[in-house]
Amino acid sequence: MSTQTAPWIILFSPLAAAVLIFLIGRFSKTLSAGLAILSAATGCFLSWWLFRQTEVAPQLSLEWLNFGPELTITIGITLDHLSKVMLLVVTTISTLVFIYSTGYMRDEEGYTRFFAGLSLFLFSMLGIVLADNFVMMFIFWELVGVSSYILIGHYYSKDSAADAGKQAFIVNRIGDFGFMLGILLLWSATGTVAFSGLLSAIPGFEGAPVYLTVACVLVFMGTVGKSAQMPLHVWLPNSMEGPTPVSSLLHAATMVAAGVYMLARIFPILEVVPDAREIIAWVGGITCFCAALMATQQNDIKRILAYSTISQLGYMVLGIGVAPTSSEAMFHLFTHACFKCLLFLAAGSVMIAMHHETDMWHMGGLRKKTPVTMICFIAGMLALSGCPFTSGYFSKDLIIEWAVLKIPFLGWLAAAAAGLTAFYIFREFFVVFFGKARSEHAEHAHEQPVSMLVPMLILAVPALFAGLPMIQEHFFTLSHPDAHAVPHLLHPFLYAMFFGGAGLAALLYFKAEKDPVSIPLFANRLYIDDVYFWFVNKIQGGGSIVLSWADRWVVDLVIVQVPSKLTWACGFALRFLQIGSIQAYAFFFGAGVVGLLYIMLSK
Amino acid sequence: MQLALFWIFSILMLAFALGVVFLRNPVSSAMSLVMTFVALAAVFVTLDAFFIAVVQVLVYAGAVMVLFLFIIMLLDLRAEKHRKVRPSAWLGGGLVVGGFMAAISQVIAGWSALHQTKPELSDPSFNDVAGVGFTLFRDFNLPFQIIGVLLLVATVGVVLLSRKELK
Amino acid sequence: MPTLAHYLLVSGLLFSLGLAGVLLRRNILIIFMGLELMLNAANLSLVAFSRFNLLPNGLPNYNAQVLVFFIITVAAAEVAVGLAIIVALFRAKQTTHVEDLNTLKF
Amino acid sequence: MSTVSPLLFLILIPLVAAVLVMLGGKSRTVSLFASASNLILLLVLATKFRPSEAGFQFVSSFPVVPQLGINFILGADGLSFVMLFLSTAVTLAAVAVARPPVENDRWFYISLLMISAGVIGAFASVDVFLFYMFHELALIPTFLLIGIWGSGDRQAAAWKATIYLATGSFVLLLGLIGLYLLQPLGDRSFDLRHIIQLAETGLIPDNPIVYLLLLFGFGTLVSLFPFHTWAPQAYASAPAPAAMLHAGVLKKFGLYGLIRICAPVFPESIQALLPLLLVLIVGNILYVGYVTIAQRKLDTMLGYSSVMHMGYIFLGFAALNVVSLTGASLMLLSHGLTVALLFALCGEIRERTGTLEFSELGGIARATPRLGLAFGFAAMASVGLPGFIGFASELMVFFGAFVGQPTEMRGQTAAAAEVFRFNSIQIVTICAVWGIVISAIYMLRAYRKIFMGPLPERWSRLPDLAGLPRVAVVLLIGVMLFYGFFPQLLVNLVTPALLQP
Amino acid sequence: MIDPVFLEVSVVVLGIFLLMAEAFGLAKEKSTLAWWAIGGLAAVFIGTFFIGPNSNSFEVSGFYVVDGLSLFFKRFVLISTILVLVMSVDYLPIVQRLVPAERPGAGSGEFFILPVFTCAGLMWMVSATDFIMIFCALELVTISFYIQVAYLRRSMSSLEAGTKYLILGALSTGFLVYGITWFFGATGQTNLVAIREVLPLIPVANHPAILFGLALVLVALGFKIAAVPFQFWVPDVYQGAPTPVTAYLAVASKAAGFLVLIRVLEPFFTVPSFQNKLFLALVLLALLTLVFGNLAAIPQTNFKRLLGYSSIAHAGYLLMGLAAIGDAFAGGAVVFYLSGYLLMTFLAFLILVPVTKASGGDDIAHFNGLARRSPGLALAMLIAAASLAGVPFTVGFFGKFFIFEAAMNQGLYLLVLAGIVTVASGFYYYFKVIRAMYWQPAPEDAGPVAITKTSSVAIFILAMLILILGVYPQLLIGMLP
Repeated sequence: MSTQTAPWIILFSPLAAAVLIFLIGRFSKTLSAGLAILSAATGCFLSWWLFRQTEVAPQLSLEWLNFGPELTITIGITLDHLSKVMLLVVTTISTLVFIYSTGYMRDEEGYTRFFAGLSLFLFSMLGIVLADNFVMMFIFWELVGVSSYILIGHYYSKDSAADAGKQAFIVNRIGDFGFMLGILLLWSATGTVAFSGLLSAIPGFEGAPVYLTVACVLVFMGTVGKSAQMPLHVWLPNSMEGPTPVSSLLHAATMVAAGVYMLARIFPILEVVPDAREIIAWVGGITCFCAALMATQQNDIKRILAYSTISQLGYMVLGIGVAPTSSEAMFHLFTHACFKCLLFLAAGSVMIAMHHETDMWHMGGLRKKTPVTMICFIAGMLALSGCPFTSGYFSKDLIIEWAVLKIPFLGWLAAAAAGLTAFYIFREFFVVFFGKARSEHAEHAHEQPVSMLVPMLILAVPALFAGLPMIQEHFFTLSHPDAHAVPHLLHPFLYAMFFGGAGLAALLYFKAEKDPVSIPLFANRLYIDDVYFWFVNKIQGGGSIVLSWADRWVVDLVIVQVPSKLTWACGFALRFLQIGSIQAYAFFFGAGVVGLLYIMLSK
Repeated sequence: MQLALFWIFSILMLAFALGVVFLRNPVSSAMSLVMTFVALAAVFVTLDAFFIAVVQVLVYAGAVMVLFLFIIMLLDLRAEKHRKVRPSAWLGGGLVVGGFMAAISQVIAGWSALHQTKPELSDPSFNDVAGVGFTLFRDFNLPFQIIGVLLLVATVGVVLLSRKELK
Repeated sequence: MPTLAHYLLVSGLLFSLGLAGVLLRRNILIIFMGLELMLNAANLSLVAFSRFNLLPNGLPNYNAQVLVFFIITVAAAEVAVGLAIIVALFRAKQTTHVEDLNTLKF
Repeated sequence: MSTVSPLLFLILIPLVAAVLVMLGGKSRTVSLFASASNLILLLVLATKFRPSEAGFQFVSSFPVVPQLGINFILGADGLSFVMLFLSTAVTLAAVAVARPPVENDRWFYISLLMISAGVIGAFASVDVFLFYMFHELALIPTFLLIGIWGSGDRQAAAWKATIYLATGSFVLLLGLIGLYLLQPLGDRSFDLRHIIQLAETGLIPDNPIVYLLLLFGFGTLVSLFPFHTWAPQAYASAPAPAAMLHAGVLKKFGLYGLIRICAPVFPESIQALLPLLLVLIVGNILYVGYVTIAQRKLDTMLGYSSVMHMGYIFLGFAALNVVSLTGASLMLLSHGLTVALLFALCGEIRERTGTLEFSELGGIARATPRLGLAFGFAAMASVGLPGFIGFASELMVFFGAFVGQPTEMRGQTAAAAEVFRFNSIQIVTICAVWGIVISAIYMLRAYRKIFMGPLPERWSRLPDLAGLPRVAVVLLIGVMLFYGFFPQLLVNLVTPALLQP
Repeated sequence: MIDPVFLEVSVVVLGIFLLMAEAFGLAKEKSTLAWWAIGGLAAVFIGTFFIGPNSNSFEVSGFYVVDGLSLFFKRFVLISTILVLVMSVDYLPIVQRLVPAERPGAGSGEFFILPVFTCAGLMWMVSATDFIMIFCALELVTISFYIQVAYLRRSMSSLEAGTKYLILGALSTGFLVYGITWFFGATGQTNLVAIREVLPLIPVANHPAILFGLALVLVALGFKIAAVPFQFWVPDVYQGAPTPVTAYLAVASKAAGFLVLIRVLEPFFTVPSFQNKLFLALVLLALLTLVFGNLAAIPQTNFKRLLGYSSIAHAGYLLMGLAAIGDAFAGGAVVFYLSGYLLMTFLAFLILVPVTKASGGDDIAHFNGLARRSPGLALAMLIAAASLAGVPFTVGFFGKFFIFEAAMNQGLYLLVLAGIVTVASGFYYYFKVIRAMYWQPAPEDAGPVAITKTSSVAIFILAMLILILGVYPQLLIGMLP
């Protein structure tokens, strides 16, 4: 095993697994699950092994397209600290989720299809992580999109799931539109798409700030789509239609983080363009706050977590925008992956217990029925809400500190969002686990099998402790702002926010029978979905119908109908000259003679 | 003298031609046509084309006209009833004929060589029957044969076409 | 002395009259007579041309007169065939009016 | 030169098969056998092909009208090989997918074989005139196929397409005559090699009118906006094999011609008239794209989508550099395979349900999972998902088009970076990139409406994809995936042909 | 070696022999006459290949030329006549039904004999180089056609067609004669060879007279070749005449007319002052003919009438080639087009005859479902229609191509532009027949179409020739003079 071959094995073993499951998976459920887990575990093991290697051999790359110096696109590997850490996150969490899935999906239809999809996803995600150039990243970016589409639409017979998958794909495509243009712009300026080449070429481009800013913002559009930033965030809550492991793995822990990872990957370029970073910061900050607001009024346990994810991704993007290195955002990505994945797994566990009921107002009192799940949920909850000394506390506060320093408004906004975070997650906690059982299912809920609990318990550990300095320093080299520069009020404010949020939630929802608060603006997601719905149906749909009509009745009319009908009519009219009367013929004949004579005799 | 003769016969000819075109009774038209042919034969004479003049009278006035009259009688054609005169036809016909005449006059008027008088023949006593005959049988032998075939075909055709329908 | 122009003019008038007969009359027989007039007009011009443009030997160009001879023959044949058709037509339809011949059109 | 080119057999096999069918051979067996052996023959030839050598190989020449420089010249270079592969593969798939009609199946297969012979002949011709003639061989079979065995408003569609295409190809013929007459007197020929050689030495004046004739002639055949209205209707009405062959292969003729003939001969005119072409391309991609979104039936939607995708290829042609032209050429293949697959599946659906209205269908993936899977592959290939050849070619077109035409390539973009102003072709490229969103919208919507959602009772007992059609579908998907993973194989084949024809 | 004059003489002798045979009842079956005629004409056709090189021993040099062109057209005419006779055999039942007869079969023998005389006339016509000769041969042809068109005396449409052809034909004869007169007056010549020689020497004052004569001759020949506006007889006569006669008119008469036109116009193309006027006139005629023929054909529903309009349309293309005569290849293009036109038109008519007999009419609708009734016949018709429309791999395509090539080379862009519309229309109306045959269902209880062996052999040969020449036109081009 060498550092040269290991990444390739990591990358392609899930693909091999996916293909094998596709081909022979239908013979045995166990076999498919086993193949998937085996491939993920191999990746996990090799990732840890790679992480331990300090010396990295130069990486191979395969030629995918080659037009000489003009344009050469390779499939190659970047193996630096960033990708190693990301590999760890992805493979480890994947392995856990895969194991969890064997339990979660045990009674579901499309078992093999599900594992094939998961493996395909893993392959795609690893491709993004390992990509050494923009095009390769784009390729896997798209593949991640399609695997997400497949997995969200797992229950394709359900209208909502089918719609959600479609929406996810299309919204991602809109992001990819910008991404592709960004790649084109960067390439046309530098003649290369390789990250290494770009990094060496960009400093020479400082003279064209606008161009580069536009390019970077366009690339960032890819992040906006994939990491569900405002205004392209709408797909993520809907994607909760997929099976919960999918939500956990793709739509919380890894795939949505790909956008942030990509920004981290091109961070050296972003450093050259402060304007772009400012835009990124604003998008992240606003997303982080607004998504938190929306989360406060959701009733679906997974949707709350989904908005929470959006909000947390907002933090990461904000981190990219304000922090001096990419490590801070990556640190939050890392911790978030652990605790959000955990939270989703716990939610999944609750759902299984509740027979796929997701409205939390039908739950209640589950603390006794599913105690292990509750413990895990608490671990995740604390980390998410930034309870001091949990992982989330370290990573989130670091970003907020930098934000306050760089763009104070966004910093304070993010800090306020932290309070909202505490509020909505505690709200969910209390409603689900406390109070009386509010439905039949809730009364007969029961704890889940070991295959689901073990991964949760394993994840609970990093969720709580991954942020501790002695652990984090193994993974990240973080830069902390000068302690004096940070406003003194900030930390007390953050503590206040945490306790305030949690306390308020306890006050309102501990033993609440139904929601005592109703803010339609938040419940309806700031009406953004409605605006989109209106736009897609009325503007785009209407517009395209008008165009379709125009194609049939204007273009076709002008280009085809009118000339052909005109020709026909001319023919129809002309044949009336052929009137059948000899005298008329003789007259025309004579007229022809006179006409010809006129032509011949005129000067 | 020649001019006078020319004008007399020409005007006669044209007048009868007018009669052909405008008389309502087919028999009158046919009679006018005979007179036109005869007048034309006279004009031929003023051009020293005696043989042609004779042929004109024999063939046209003799044979063709008999045929015409015979058919008119056979079909028992009467004068046209007062069918409505179609102004459009008359206008159109008039325009075409007028245009044609204008074209001819333009050509004639613009062609100065036409205004010479008749040149004298080198041998006024030359027998034009011999001239035509020699030319016809020596130089124009092949067309003459063709005309023969043509007459044969016409004969066959007439026989075929006038076969009586047996009821 | 009449000039060539005179003859040609008369011939042109005769031709035009024939044409007018074709264009204006509705009886096929009369139309046929008009056609004969046109042929005769051509004959007149031909003979006039032959008489006015003498050959180098000082005699009329008899080629033209031979052509006149042919025209007369052809006209006779044409009249024979034509009248036969007209008779056949009359027998079938009891008419010699062109207006009644309009089943084939458009 | 005097030896007979093996390519001749590629043309003769379908023709002989057609004659055999006419004389009473078993139509389906004979057709299948002929198209399969054609594909095998082509693959054998491909092993003999030497991609490293520039120019045409397997050349044979036979004078047809030597006075006018028309010769029966067969030959193939990398690009033609790609197109020949497309033709034979799609033919085989089409014959395999075809359901023999109840009545007159003989003529059905004869028509298919004639179209096949026509396209193969066209792509194997080195003589431009012959190239044109072979293309027209498909005219009458298409007319018959749509008119007799089509569905919906088939007669109107067949009429329209036939007259439209006949008119377009007549304009094209005038363009080719123009091209011929532009050559110096006494040295005129329809031999493509001769024409390009003359163009390189500057002996053919770069005449914009002839270029326009060719553009609109070829353009009509490829459904260039606004001369596209024949296509959706015709493809919607055509029986699946006919639509496969026509949309998949025959339609590519026009673009192949543009790339082959116009690109080397009329670079200046293309440059000068670029704005016009670009406007039409935007029409093809955005306008037709949105029209596609509005469609409520799978067949018309596919028809429009195939019109829309032509816009990308035109874009690749308009940019006129090696990357974009290669992309365009590869897209000929990728779109051909994709659209053939889509129409095949569309036919399979129609065969089962008798309707293609979105509103009447739904959820049938549950009843026919294999069909659903295959359509999923096809839809993804169509929206340009990586892994399929379509993505690679789209990518090349975008990259190639974005730097614009070769003259302004490197230096000007650097300058553009300074002042940051997009040139026209870049703006159109941006529109084209937006096209991938549009195609995702309509393709996924179609998939959603037909295969996803609850399964109505009446569709619950549909038979799944099986037998020969299944093999054909797998074959097509396999080819698309293979070249999607290894596009460089095709690039190596095609680029020499574009650089030095 | 055979003296060329004997070609026509033997045809005439053949005709007279047949007349005698008919009169004396030598042939029991009337169709025997047709076989004799076909045999005789075939012998003459073979004889055309044994023409001695300098065999103008007869005193005919001024009127009669035997060059490659005329020889080619003599063969053309002979083949046409043979095909017409083949068709006539198939058509005989209709003739016998529609001709009044005192005893069975009487009056139908001449239906096979008249074409032989017409053939002789046409053969003279294509060799004629003197206006007098042209006039005589032309009249022989015309008068025999009067008789043939009006042959079916029980059929009103045949009589009506005959009358129309008679009146308008005589009118055009009148113009022809008057035109010749003026020619003669202005040049003193009737011989085209002589005219070509004296033309450059003629004083400018005579030019209007020559142009006047030229215009009238053009009118008369335009009548023969169906050029607009002298085409009015065409659809009516084509529809009304017996089908073989229509085919004969459409092909042989038109071809001979074109050849005469080429011969007559040729001297004038060498003199610039005439050339421009003539060019203008030809372009205008071609334009009108193209547009009228093609457009007016679009709404037609009767196939024979459609072929009439199509004949006008093809005259338009041919005139276009004539207008482009300056191009080195244009003459060849016209001749090639005519030859292709012979093949495809005869093919269409040969199929029309049995179909008319079987379905009782000659509308396009009578072709409905032919593909199911008689697939072979339908395929042949498909080939004919494709060729008439100009689909590649048929001879019609090459014909159009050569014409348009020449026209573009000569810069006749107006005509080329009109060509776009007309070619498209052509596709439309020819494909209507294909549609009827293949798309429409056959009428109930309609069996296969009965057809004589000879006709089917002729159909097969013509269809094959159309395809072969569509693939390898050099075969014919090599034979062109």
